[in-house]
Amino acid sequence: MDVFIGIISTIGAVVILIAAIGILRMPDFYLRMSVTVKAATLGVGIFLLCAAMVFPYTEVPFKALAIIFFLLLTSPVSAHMIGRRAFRANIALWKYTWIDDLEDKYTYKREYTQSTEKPAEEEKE
Amino acid sequence: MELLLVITMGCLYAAGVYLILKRSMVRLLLGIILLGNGTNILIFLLGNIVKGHPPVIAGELQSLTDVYSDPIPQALILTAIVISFGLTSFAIVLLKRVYAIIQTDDLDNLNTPEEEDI
Amino acid sequence: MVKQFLMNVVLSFIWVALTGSMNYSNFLFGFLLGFLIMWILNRNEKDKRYFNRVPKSIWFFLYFLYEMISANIQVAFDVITPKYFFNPGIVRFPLEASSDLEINLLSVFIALTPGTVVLDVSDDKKSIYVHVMYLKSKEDFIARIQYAERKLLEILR
Amino acid sequence: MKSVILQTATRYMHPILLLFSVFLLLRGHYLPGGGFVGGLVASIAFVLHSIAYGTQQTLKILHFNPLSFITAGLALATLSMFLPVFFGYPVMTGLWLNQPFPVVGLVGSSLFFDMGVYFVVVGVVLTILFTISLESH
Amino acid sequence: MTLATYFDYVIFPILALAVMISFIRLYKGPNVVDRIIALDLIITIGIGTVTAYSIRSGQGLFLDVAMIFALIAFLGTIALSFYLYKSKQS
Amino acid sequence: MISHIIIAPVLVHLFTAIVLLAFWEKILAHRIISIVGSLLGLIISVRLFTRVLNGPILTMNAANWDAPFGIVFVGDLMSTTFVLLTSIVALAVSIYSATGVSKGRIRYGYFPIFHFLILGLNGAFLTGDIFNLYVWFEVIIISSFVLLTIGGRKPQLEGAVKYMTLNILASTFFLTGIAILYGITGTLNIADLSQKILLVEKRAIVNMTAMFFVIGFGIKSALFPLYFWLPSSYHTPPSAVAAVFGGLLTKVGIYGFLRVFTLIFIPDDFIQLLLMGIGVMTIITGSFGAVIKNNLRRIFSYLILCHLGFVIGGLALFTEIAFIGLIFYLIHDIIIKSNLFLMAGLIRQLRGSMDLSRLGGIYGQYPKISLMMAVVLFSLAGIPPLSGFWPKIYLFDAGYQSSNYFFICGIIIGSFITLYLMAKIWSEVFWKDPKEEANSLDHFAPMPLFRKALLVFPIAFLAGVTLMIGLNAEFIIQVASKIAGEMADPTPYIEAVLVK
Amino acid sequence: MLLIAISGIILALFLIPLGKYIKGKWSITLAALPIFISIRLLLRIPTVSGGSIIFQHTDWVPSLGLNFSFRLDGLSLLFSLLISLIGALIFIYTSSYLKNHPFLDRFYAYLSLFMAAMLGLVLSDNILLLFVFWELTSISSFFLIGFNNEEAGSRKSAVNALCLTGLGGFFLLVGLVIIGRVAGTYSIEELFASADILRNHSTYPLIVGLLFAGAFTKSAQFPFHFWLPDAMKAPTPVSAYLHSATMVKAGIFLLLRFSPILGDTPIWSWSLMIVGGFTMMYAGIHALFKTDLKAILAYSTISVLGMLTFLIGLGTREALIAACVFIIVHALYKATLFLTTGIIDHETGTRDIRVLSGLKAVLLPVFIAGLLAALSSAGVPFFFGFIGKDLIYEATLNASSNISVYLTIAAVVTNICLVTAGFIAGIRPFVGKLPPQFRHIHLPQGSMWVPPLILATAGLIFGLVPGYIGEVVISPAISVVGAEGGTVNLKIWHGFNLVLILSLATLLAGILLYLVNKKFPVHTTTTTYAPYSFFSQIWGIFLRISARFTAVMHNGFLRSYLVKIIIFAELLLIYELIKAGPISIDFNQLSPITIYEAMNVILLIGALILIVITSSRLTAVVGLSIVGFTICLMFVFYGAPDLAMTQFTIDTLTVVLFAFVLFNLPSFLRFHTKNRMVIARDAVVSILFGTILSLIAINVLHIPTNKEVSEFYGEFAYTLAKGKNVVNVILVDFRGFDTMFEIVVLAIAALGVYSLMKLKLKPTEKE
Ligand code: NA
Ligand code: NA
Repeated sequence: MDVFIGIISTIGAVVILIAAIGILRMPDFYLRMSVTVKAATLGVGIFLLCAAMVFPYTEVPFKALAIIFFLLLTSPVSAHMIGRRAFRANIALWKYTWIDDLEDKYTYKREYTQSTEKPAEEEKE
Repeated sequence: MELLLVITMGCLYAAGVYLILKRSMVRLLLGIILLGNGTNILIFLLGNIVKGHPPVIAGELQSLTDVYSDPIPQALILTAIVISFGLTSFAIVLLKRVYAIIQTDDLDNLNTPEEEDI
Repeated sequence: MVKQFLMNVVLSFIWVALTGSMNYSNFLFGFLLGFLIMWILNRNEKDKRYFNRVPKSIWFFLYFLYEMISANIQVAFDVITPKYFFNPGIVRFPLEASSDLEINLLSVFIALTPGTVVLDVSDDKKSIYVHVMYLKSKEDFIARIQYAERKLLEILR
Repeated sequence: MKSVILQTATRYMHPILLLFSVFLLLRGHYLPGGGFVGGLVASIAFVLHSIAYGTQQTLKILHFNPLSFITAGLALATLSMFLPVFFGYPVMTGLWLNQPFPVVGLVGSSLFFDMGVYFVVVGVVLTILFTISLESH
Repeated sequence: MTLATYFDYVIFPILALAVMISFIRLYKGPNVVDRIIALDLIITIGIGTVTAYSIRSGQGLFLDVAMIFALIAFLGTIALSFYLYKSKQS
Repeated sequence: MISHIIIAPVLVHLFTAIVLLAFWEKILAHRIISIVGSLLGLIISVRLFTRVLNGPILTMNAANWDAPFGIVFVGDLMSTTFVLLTSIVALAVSIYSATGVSKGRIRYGYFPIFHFLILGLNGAFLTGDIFNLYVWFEVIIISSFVLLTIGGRKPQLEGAVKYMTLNILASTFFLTGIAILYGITGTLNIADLSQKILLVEKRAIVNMTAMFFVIGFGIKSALFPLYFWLPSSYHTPPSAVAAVFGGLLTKVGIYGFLRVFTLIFIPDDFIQLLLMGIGVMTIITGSFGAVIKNNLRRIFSYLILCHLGFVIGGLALFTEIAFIGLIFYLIHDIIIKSNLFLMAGLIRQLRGSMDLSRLGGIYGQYPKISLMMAVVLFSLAGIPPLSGFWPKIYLFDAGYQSSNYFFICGIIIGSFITLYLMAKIWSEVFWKDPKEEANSLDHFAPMPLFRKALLVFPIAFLAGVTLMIGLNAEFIIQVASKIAGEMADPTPYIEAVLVK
Repeated sequence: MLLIAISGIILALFLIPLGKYIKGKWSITLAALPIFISIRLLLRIPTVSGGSIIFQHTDWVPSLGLNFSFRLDGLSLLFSLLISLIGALIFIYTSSYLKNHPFLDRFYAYLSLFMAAMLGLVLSDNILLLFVFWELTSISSFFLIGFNNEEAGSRKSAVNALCLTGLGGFFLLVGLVIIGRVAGTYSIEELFASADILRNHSTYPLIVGLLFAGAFTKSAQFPFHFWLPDAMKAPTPVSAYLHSATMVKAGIFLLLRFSPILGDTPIWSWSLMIVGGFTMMYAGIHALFKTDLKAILAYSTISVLGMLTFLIGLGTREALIAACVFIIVHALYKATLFLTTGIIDHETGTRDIRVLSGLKAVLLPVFIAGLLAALSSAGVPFFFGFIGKDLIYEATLNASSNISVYLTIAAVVTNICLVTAGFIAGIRPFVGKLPPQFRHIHLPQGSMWVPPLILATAGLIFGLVPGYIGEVVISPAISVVGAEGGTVNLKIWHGFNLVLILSLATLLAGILLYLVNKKFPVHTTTTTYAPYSFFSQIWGIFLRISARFTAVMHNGFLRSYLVKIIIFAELLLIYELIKAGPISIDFNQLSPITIYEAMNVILLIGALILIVITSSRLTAVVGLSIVGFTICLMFVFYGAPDLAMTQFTIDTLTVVLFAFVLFNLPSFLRFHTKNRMVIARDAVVSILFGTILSLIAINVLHIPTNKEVSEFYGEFAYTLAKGKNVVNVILVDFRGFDTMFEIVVLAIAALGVYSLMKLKLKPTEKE
């Protein structure tokens, strides 16, 4: 059983690590967001399943499921909110982004960035 | 001895002090919050610190047995956290009002000359 | 439908009371048992939506899991290899879903699949804007999402 | 900040958070939780609602002015603090009913005290945040 | 090798590495929104860490904390995007 | 002796505040409830005071847990005296506020917060638990923040930012000190601390902890070089608020000093030297500041500093005679400083200003009010046989006995500056001819008699108390001596608290 | 005697509400009080001159040893008679002098308060009680001097007088307290017995110095004399009373009182003789250069006070007798001269001796009074002044041989000046040609000119029957000032000797000086006396230092305050740390550092750095969230789930708060890039602070914690308090009070936010 949990949890940890690498490596904000939020949720979900298995016959599996449920409910919402905000705030897209259906909705011109490392302007306050 | 907690506490105090010495009101506020956190960690640190054993009486037991974290600092910190929250929220709003009147984040601008006293 | 669901819950509680052990697995077992009993009892009735919906939900969930894991693997591959394979884009997806809840659940689904994020909902709630990471063609993407949307709506409606 | 997705999410998150807050409140004496966290979570539920729908809407579903929550909570906490005096004990002494209630367990004055805390916290957070959001526009 | 040591020597280092990498993104930005999602990610990893710690220390109690994190962490993100919305507006 | 009445001065104000909250925005109700509540508080405080004066130290174990496990409230003579003084000031300010505070402020919660402040003060004086003391301090500072900012005028807010920051810093130091205390003793009960701290072998750590209390309480009681918040803020709030602040807020810091340095940290030579240096420098700072200011409240603010120096210097001497002197001084000072700020408020009602250059002619126009104020001014200056005179004898005596002529010179400088300022204020505000527009700015004359009475009565009441302190000095000295005895020998306190 | 002392105070209090009924002509009835007191005192003469001392004691503040203890001995009788008798005349005089003054009642209140204070002062048998009355004289004279309060000069003089005498008073009080401590008593009667203890005590010089500080300021000795001429701004009756019999004599009384206790030592004698001698000559010469009648009188008063001090310092029996006699002499003629000056001023509207002349024609009785006073002052034979002067010369001549010449010369010079000054004040306005503008003047009411005439006549009568005065008044007085030796025998005629020659020479020189005096250059302003400008310069410097100090310390910049406080705290803590000795970290005691904790700490430090260096407010908030979250994790690791939950919820709410509030704030200040010195200072200060706290924590962690309380909670949380979450049980039960009032804190904060955001005061709502 321990071995099984060890394997599963390693998968979870790796998924989380990939999410982290993703957020660092992806060239623009939207890609980072796409990569990370879900991957991390998945990884944490795997951990939680492990926990449910480690503590059977207690309230822990209940809690683990509840946490997964809450994460599934909330993380898309926050991702959507921040994505929308970024988009409306004209946060730059990667230069290879090819279809931009939103452009007709918002009149302002989108900016494209050459790479992520380009020193973008600080938050305008 | 928990050296990491000591370092944490020291860093929080240092950063808090550094920020309250700045001219910006928002920095001041952040500094106050960090100082509060530093103090909490100090309280926590100086109790009987134990890893991984919350002071909750398990299952059918009648009292805490074995090792467990010192519940007193926890209770004190809880109180302190909540009080800090009250103070912080008031401070944030005060900041907003001050800004509305003096139109700047600059703490050096808080000097109405004596002649203009009410 | 609500009535049936409540009945199912009541049955599971009765089961728990009978067995005298209140834990989740026992409750779950009671629930399944109740479902089975009710399905058997109602198999001649016209309105079988409740009994269709439960397996459909499970099916949708599995579909979702598959989507999520496969997309994750794709992304993971991309993340850990030096080259970028993706070609991102923003797509306007015409909605079939109309109520707020439907839109919401759909966007949750979209959002939870890696590589896609709902950026905005149009003001008339007729379409959503999705940022897609692997956009081979707009039409393919829309078709894929519409498949999911249909599955979802089957459960909800 | 009208967002259909946020609003819909709020529709189910709001009751979940409230339920969770009551859960935290009631179990506080036995497991991590208690009036504070409970109250904070409850207020977060309303804050979420106000972000999604606007503060005016939230005030409508709240029925009462947040300030009155403070008053009520303080009164409840004070009374449960003061109640033992009528029985000849010092203030704050825990008074317990002999029979445990289902779900809640043993009911004592400290539970009411915790409820007072809960209400005060809700009132305080909402007063602060709603006053700010109403006055800044 | 027990599960605890496995966690100590494998799982936690991976998680630590993940947090560090996320923090680099948070540190670099470049936009505030990047920082916000990095924060979100760090908190999510934190939930994972708590869960892992819960498994490692055999205390299911800590999942209560993870539950709170999971329930309300999104509010911070929403509030920050609310901030951006408001500051854009004014 | 166990008694429930100890907590009554806190509960009365708590109940009052809650009832006031229930009558939100009902201005008349607020005025009446507040006065009734304060009156009740005074009655209870008097009872408590007389019981403790004529009997043993009273204690109450909150939640029925024996010390040191629960929070214990202790009514020794020092604390009950402070509670009594607080209640006296509270009643006066409550009455004054009924007309002296604008309707807008009352509508937005002035009175409940005022009662919260008073209950905080009473709680701070009565508690026997160091962390609980921190909580009371927080009740006090948060309500003082609110009272300071209520109305939100520019100088108010400017003062409030400084006031708030420095007071929060003080709390941080205080809490840090508590953390260390807990770390070295594992207890929070002051009496228990008093015993367990003796078991700490490394005395240097105990002294180090004491430094946090010096800084924390030092900021709160506005001592040199930690006083900056006081002159930045006390001239800004409504006079009623300034009166409570002026009389009581710094004193609660002083109270902390007295408690902590007589029960927990018995000062060594360095701490005595430090406190003496702080005391004398505070006197000098206050004198320097007061002498160059031209606004009544700014002068009074600096004078608060100046006179706190007397008290801290007295503590530094650490003899029983010095204790008598400083306790008498505190008793005198609390009443009089409150009254000074109320007077400043009344003067503003009379002349529309608090600036010496714009004031004048009050003696000619309002001789009886002026004479009443003269009593207060000259009591402050220490003219015998008024109240400020008596403690100085003890302080001089104590200074002489410890051969601390430095301190004696400090008191003389402070007293001289005070005398000069009182003479100057009398000359400028009461004697000098008023400016032409004085009559147009007189809000007092057109008031109905009842409102006038509500403004003047509290001042007269406090002036009467001052006069009683001066003329009935024997009684005050007896009280002060008993308190000094408590301070010099904490055994009865410890026994009363830790009795099983 | 208690009644005598406080009846004036009672009268004053009584005048506050009822004064308005006694204004006008009825005011003369108030003189009944001093007359009544005088009679009471006169009736005691036989007893006192019989050698007995009358004591009266009423407890007041027994714990302190400050009681209403009074003694009526020779000295107090002498003074109290002067006070009450002259007081009676002043009361009568005032009723006409200020007849139509709107605040006449107040004036009488002050006057009777003042009289009471003086009577109490001289009658006290308790040095603290004496001090009480001493200060009362200061305060009542403050009101009297500032009576014409619409004049800026008058107010200023009052303030100066009060400050100077008040300052002296504080020193005196210290002196008295030390005396009380050294001798173990505040009772004068008992102090007589402790004289030797005091004189031999190590603090004797200090005591004497402090006593002198009080006496010299009160009795206007150089260089503290300037308040006295300034005090001439007061109405003339005040000047007459203050300068002849009361206020200024208080210092003299004090010296006389303490002569037997502290006197007869070189310090005592020499300081008094030097200060007194210098003052008497300095003021005497100055008097001649004044043109204002009152200024002349003021300086001659100072001179006389110097003379008295000088005599007390001399301390021989002769000198003390001379002093006592001269007190009476001076009181009589100086009061007269002030009163006549008052009449002149009242009638002519001027006091300038260059204008006044020939008033004899219109104010004959006044002239007679003035003349008699001048003659007495000049020491013309058969006047009491003659006896006084004789005694002075006798005293100086009988002093120890090596100094007697100098003393005598000083006395002669002073006396010559006094003669001249007396003549200028008493005679010059009345002789010569009456200027036309004074023709219409007529004699005022009797109540104005009778009192000076009585006083002046008394000067003559006493001169004629000196033996009786010597027996009943001077002898008992002398016997208590430490110069026993039987009855004093005052004689009109001492025989033809050196003393007589000196007296006559003095008289002649004085007359000569009077005749040439008109040609002296005059100071038209009265503010250029050197000591005063010296003091005012010192005061100016003091004010500048005050302003500078206050501006530097309290400069209005919050961060400067914070830096000062933090540095002060650091200094104290470093001192204690150094005292605590070296810190050893016992590496065996270190708990193992796990990877998750290390990760957490690194994350926290990174977030802190981000907060510190970022120039974006929102980034700082994000950083703050990270900090909060790492702390949550720390709480989880160390078994504090409640804390972690609360911390996290509160952090989230704080972020929400920031979001609600910060969005429309102005740009974040970026001053940190500008001044590297400031950054360096702040960094040093803050890192030092963090380090100090860490070191302290390490120190404290070496001390084993007592677990009694925490184990009690663990053991009884469930069995007694019925809860299993011990933290929560502490919060709601064991330490429920903390929680109760922490929610009060929250409630207050919410109310504060509410009022802060909603309340917008109208500009008219000041309070
Ligand atoms: Na790749
Ligand atoms: Na320890």
